[in-house]
Amino acid sequence: MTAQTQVAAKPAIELCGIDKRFGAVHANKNIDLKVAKGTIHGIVGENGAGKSTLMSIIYGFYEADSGEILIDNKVTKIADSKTAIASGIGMVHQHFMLIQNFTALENVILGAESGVMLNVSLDKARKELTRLASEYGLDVPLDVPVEQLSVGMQQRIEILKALYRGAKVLILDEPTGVLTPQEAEHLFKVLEALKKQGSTVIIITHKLQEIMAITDNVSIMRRGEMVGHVKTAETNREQLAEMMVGRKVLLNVNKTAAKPTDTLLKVNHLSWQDDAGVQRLEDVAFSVRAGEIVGIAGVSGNGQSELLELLSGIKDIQQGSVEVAGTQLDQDSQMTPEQLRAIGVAHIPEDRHKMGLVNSFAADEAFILGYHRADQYNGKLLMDQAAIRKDCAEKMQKWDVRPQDPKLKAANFSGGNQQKLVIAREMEQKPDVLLVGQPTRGVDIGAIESIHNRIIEMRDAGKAVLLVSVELEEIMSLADRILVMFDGKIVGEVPASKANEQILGLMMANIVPDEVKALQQEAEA
Amino acid sequence: MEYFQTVILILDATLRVATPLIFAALAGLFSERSGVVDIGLEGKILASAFAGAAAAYVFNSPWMGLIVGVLVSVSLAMLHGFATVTHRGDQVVSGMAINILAMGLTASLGNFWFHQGGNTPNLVNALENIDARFTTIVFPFAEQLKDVPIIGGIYSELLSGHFLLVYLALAAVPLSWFVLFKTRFGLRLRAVGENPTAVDTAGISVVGMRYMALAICGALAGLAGVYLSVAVTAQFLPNMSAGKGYMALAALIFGKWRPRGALLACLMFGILQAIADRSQGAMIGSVEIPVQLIEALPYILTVVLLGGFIGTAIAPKAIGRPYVKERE
Amino acid sequence: EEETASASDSFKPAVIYDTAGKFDKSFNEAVFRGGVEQFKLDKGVEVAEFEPQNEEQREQGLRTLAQRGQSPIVAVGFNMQSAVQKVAEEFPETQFAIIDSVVDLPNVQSMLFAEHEGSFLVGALAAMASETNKVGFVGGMDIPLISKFACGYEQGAKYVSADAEVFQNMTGSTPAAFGDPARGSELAKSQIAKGADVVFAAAGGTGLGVYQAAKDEGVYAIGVDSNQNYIQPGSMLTSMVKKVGFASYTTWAEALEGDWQPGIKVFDLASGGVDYAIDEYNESLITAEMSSTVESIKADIIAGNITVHDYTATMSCDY
Amino acid sequence: MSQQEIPNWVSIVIVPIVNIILAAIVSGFVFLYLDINPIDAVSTMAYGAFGSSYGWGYTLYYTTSFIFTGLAVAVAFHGSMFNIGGEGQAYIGALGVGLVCLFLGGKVPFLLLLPMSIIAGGLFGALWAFIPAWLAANRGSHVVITTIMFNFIAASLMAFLLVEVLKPAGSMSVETAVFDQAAWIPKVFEVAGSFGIKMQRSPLNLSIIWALICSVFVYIFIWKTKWGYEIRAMGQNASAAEYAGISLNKTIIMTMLISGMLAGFFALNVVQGEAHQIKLSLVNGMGFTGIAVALMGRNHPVGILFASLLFGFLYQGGGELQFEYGVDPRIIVVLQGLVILFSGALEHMAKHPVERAYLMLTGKFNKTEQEGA
Ligand SMILES: Nc1ncnc2c1ncn2[C@@H]1O[C@H](COP(=O)(O)OP(=O)(O)OP(=O)(O)O)[C@@H](O)[C@H]1O
Ligand SMILES: Nc1ncnc2c1ncn2[C@@H]1O[C@H](COP(=O)(O)OP(=O)(O)OP(=O)(O)O)[C@@H](O)[C@H]1O
Ligand SMILES: [Mg+2]
Ligand SMILES: [Mg+2]
Repeated sequence: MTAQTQVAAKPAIELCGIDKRFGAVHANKNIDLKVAKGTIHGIVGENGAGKSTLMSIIYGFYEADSGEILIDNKVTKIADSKTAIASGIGMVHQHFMLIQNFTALENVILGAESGVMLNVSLDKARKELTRLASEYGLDVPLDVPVEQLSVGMQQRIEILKALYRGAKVLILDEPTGVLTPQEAEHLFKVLEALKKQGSTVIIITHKLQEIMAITDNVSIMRRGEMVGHVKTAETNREQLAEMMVGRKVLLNVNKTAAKPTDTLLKVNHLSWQDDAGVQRLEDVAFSVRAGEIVGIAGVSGNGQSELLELLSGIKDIQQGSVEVAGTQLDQDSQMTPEQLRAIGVAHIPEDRHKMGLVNSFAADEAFILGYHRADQYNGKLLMDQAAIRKDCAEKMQKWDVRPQDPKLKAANFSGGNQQKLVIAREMEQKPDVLLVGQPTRGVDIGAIESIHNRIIEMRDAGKAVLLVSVELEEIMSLADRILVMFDGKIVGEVPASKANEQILGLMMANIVPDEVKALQQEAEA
Repeated sequence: MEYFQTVILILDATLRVATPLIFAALAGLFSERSGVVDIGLEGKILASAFAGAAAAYVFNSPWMGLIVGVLVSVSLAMLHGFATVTHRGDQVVSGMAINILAMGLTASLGNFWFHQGGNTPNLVNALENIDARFTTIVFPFAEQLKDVPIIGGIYSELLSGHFLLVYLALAAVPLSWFVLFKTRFGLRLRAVGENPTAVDTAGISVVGMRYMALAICGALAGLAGVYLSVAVTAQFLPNMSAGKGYMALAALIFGKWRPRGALLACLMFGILQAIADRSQGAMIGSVEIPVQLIEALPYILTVVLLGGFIGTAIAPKAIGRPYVKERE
Repeated sequence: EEETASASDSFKPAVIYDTAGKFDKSFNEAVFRGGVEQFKLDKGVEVAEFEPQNEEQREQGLRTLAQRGQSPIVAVGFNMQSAVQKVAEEFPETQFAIIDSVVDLPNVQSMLFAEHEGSFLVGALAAMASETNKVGFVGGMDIPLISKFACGYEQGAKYVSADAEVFQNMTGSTPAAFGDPARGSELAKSQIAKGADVVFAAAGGTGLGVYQAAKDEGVYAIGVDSNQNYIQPGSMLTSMVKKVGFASYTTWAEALEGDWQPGIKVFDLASGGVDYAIDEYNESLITAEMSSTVESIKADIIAGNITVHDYTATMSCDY
Repeated sequence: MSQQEIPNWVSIVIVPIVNIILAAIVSGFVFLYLDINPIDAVSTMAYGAFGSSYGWGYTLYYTTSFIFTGLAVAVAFHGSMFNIGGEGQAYIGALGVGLVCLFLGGKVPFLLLLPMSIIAGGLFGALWAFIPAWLAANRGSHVVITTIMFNFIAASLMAFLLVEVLKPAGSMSVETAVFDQAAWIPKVFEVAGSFGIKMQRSPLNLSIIWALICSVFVYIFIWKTKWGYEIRAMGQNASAAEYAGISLNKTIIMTMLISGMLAGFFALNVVQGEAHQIKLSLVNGMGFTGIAVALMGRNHPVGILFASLLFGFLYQGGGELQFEYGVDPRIIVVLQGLVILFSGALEHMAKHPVERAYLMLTGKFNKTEQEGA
């Protein structure tokens, strides 16, 4: 590491030779890092590069196999989170560390109680939180179980947790992945305020424009190694992307104009309530034609998941109807996911771990999930394992899934390769309608490029594609038309050519800008 | 009046029958709220019943029985912790192992020590000058008020005249509620059963919390066992727990992992048992109800209620899963 | 290495207990104390013992004993019936004896007891001792054998006091009912609450709970099978002894003498096979009047002046 | 320490053996405390269980029972359901087998009766699993609790049927009449005898062949058919299974039915093969032991075969201890408990040291791993 000289100010945290293995995975290789006091320090790197691991080591969640951590120039042994907290480090994890059925107040005091009796701690925290809220604009409802709050609110609670414990160094692991652009902006204001007060912030993000916007310095990780440190002012997105992946990356998707034909998917007045009686979808209506990609934007949790699950037959239709590939579905004539697959509806689920794969299955078993009853994979009584393996091996080669071993456990593939496996499975069945949820979530830039190209290919082959994504950039670059969902309703539609982050961001917060209203009136007329 | 008397007697019996269930259900509550399934309640009850009776006999003191019984039960709980918390073993398997171990050890050691086929000697034995059984507590004026209508029945019959442990079980319910929901310890314990990773990142030791929860669980289950042998029967008999640990688990789930709910479920089982004990030869029309049906009633009712009325109880989220930080 | 099953020159008696084990303080223990120990004391012969732990082991134990050349083998309890039936057929040279059940084979002696007669006596004592004219019976497992106790007890009580009330409860319908003292205690308490002041338990280990409850509530209890008066001195009115130990002893002794006979042998009041127990623990509880009445009843039964209805004869207690 | 570096046989063969050795060592201390020389005890047990055709017969007879109950638990495990109800399902299965043998024994040729009793045993066992399964599928009830309750209910029901309905009039013990001899499953010693091979009498009967067939069936069903695929998918990841169009309700019920069926087959061995009558509490904890068997056998039929043999050895060898030493036979229950504790609950305890030892012996051990462990 030669670029260490760039850090001029006194370091708040310094890492020397941090090394960490998880079994065979060498997650962090001899990492050095200096984070200057009072700065915002970005860390970027492709998926699985070891960023979260490194931060978790600073926070004492994992213990490094070797290496040293210096806090304020003093070697500090951080054996557990308790020591880290005592050393003034706070962390907002990629997956929130909240007790879902506790209130914000309870979550904040957990581990930082001021005595044996709870009410004493709660009263004290209530006062302190009220102060912090006004100081940083971090208002949250204090007495509602956090499971009832939006992710944005939950994140504020996480930040409050750290501040309540007196954090001087705040680590944020992919904080904006789940936020609306407006919420993200608010977050950045909070971070700026913290910086002004002399706190240090370390932020991990995949969104290079955010790095450019708020950080002072950036460190780049690749495959467990620290490959560079740069001053933000002296770099650009292309250079960062190249350092992350190790080769040049096209950040923009090339595609021709859509040539839509027949309507293959039509959704009429679809409404749906969950078991708890919450209205998850309300009067949703739209259609997708062959040869076009319709994107659905929105903060996650606004009904997109339910919509996909209804369209793919996982959930039962309660109200309204769906016409898909010439078949009418409603309350009285439902289809199972299996039947829908048979009529040409494929579904790439939002969460590959939760739905797309069975982690303990071998790759070839995972590769037939949902198609396991198909004739091509079955003999008279038993499954045709040779055929399954052969097909999987072929498709792995075609889609460049690495390692190309159909018998490797699904869990042992990296995220990007798991996603490729799922996408290969669904696209290779030649569907007419393709439902796609978060196709590149947690997937690194290299893989994103190829996945995007495949989706465009599907469109150009005359398929109807419905794309749900929380990544505005992804939606804008792939979709031909964009619908925005908020609270189970479609807020409005914008042609991709007219869309920008500003407009979509407002609509994601349920505000329809005048220009969109005008567009809609135009379309109706 | 006759009718009232019958009701009082049934309720009186209900308290006696429900006491070990209440202790055991609360024991399970602490363990499961911390995320550790405890199917080994049965074994802990059995082991502490044995150890309690043996110690009470040897030291000729019910209190020594109580102490030793509880200690043995706590040790088994620690063994459960060692297997499931430290070594991340399967919690159900560990519980089963403890149940089977307790069954075998109590009988073998009992036979080896006392040569009575696994029984301990009787704790009340004028010949050997042994009187190591708990005595019942009679409230002041219970005798005098006995014949006063209503009040006499309730005060002298229903409330007075139970073993100390019966009152302790009833007191343990609000106490457990207080500990779980009003103290720092309780907050952390509930948190660890919901999301141990979050607790870990909050600087609290997951392992430590779970061990503490298990210790409390062991102590409470120990009281259930001691109640059976040192108070009720004044002797240990092999297998005397007779499924109470499992019933307590059912009560816990019924009660949706809450102290009051568990109490009510235990009382319900108790009342069913008390009625069953008293309704042999009961008739429906001219057909005698088979005793076996009456016996099976608590179990049938459990199934019916579980399936029909209480819906899905929401378990602590992290229950049953060992806390693993680093995947291997 | 296969051992022959013939009764060899060396005399090798054996016993196989019921699953309750030899220290159940009642039935099996009576065989142990009155049979095995006594036999060794008197004849200096060791009796091989086996305690099966489960259903398979009944038969397995029996077969192993037979295979090792043990004979005669006493099987304790009606639960052994089918095992004896099978194994006795396999080893026609070996002598078997079964308590409480009949196995009709040329090498099996079936030892039955007139439990109804003994129960009649303790029923009479119970009714005499009762001040409330209400007495209770707590049975173990709900089977005809236990009903035989209950029915004899009821007859005895009503014989002394025609309007006596007899409460009856069975603990359960599985063998576990013989080992559930907590339940026994509850049942006794419910009977005592209804006014019973003497409770007879024919319930194996469950009885211990009954005796404890009786003691706690200050009423009398009656023991069963063995003399159980010592268990709660002062509150045990008497015990209905069923001399299974004596019966086992007789079988071995007969075989030793060489005059062992197969077939049914009934141990009744007349032969001293069943009786009520008087010893230092309860002599103060039985008044002279009670004693003379019960003795005359006993004489009447033996003489045939009183016939006690046997439940198992009609499978009902209609007398 | 990853799978790549440690060969499979270490965790499949060596670790379980180490676990059993640990259990044996602790058992040794228990024996010593009880004044029994552990070496003598082990040799007595080994001789008793394997020293003669008699010992083998009993050992394999118990093994047969454990194969059925172990497979039952394992199938449910693959669907991530914990069926503790093997006890009750086996008991009710005995009713099915028993009814067929009682009413058709002697009236129908054995070769026709056998399939009927197999079907009846399986069907009755499956039926007893059905209500807990249905409740789990449709009402979300906890299978562990409902199956435990169903064990109790089965005990009461069987007691009622035996006492009130099936017991021959006048008979004292609570059991049915003995089946017609034509309904008995032939004993192995008889069959061997007819081929001129002399074997001592033991309860081992031809149902062991059915147990082996069932093992093969379970292997093929779970790993080679689409139904097994669906069960495993559901067991590993229920929402992925739903996504794949697998009906969870149907799969839960199917899994439990098969599990109950296997438990029901238990009766072929114990009732039709040996007791020849239905008796009270004839299952006697073997359903519970099936859980241990399945766990030790890692829910794989081959593992279950070995685990069943181990428990068969414990049962039979333990019985012999009593004959030789007059030991309280319940010591065997202690041994069982220790085996379950060490090879089930504490399975990970030995795993790391064994793997480290392996690495050290093969020279792959290096400093980083030592620190990383
Ligand atoms: N607890 C763990 N046990 C085993 N392996 C782990 C664990 N956590 C992470 N890994 C592995 O370590 C490597 C680095 O993971 P890490 O989560 O640090 O990556 P990341 O850079 O944060 O990626 P992402 O962008 O997806 O958040 C990956 O290969 C991952 O599979
Ligand atoms: N949890 C795990 N357990 C075992 N092996 C793992 C685990 N996570 C990752 N691996 C292995 O380590 C390798 C490296 O993982 P990593 O996530 O860094 O992949 P990658 O090379 O960055 O791939 P991609 O570019 O597709 O993300 C993977 O290919 C996989 O075989
Ligand atoms: Mg990667
Ligand atoms: Mg990360």
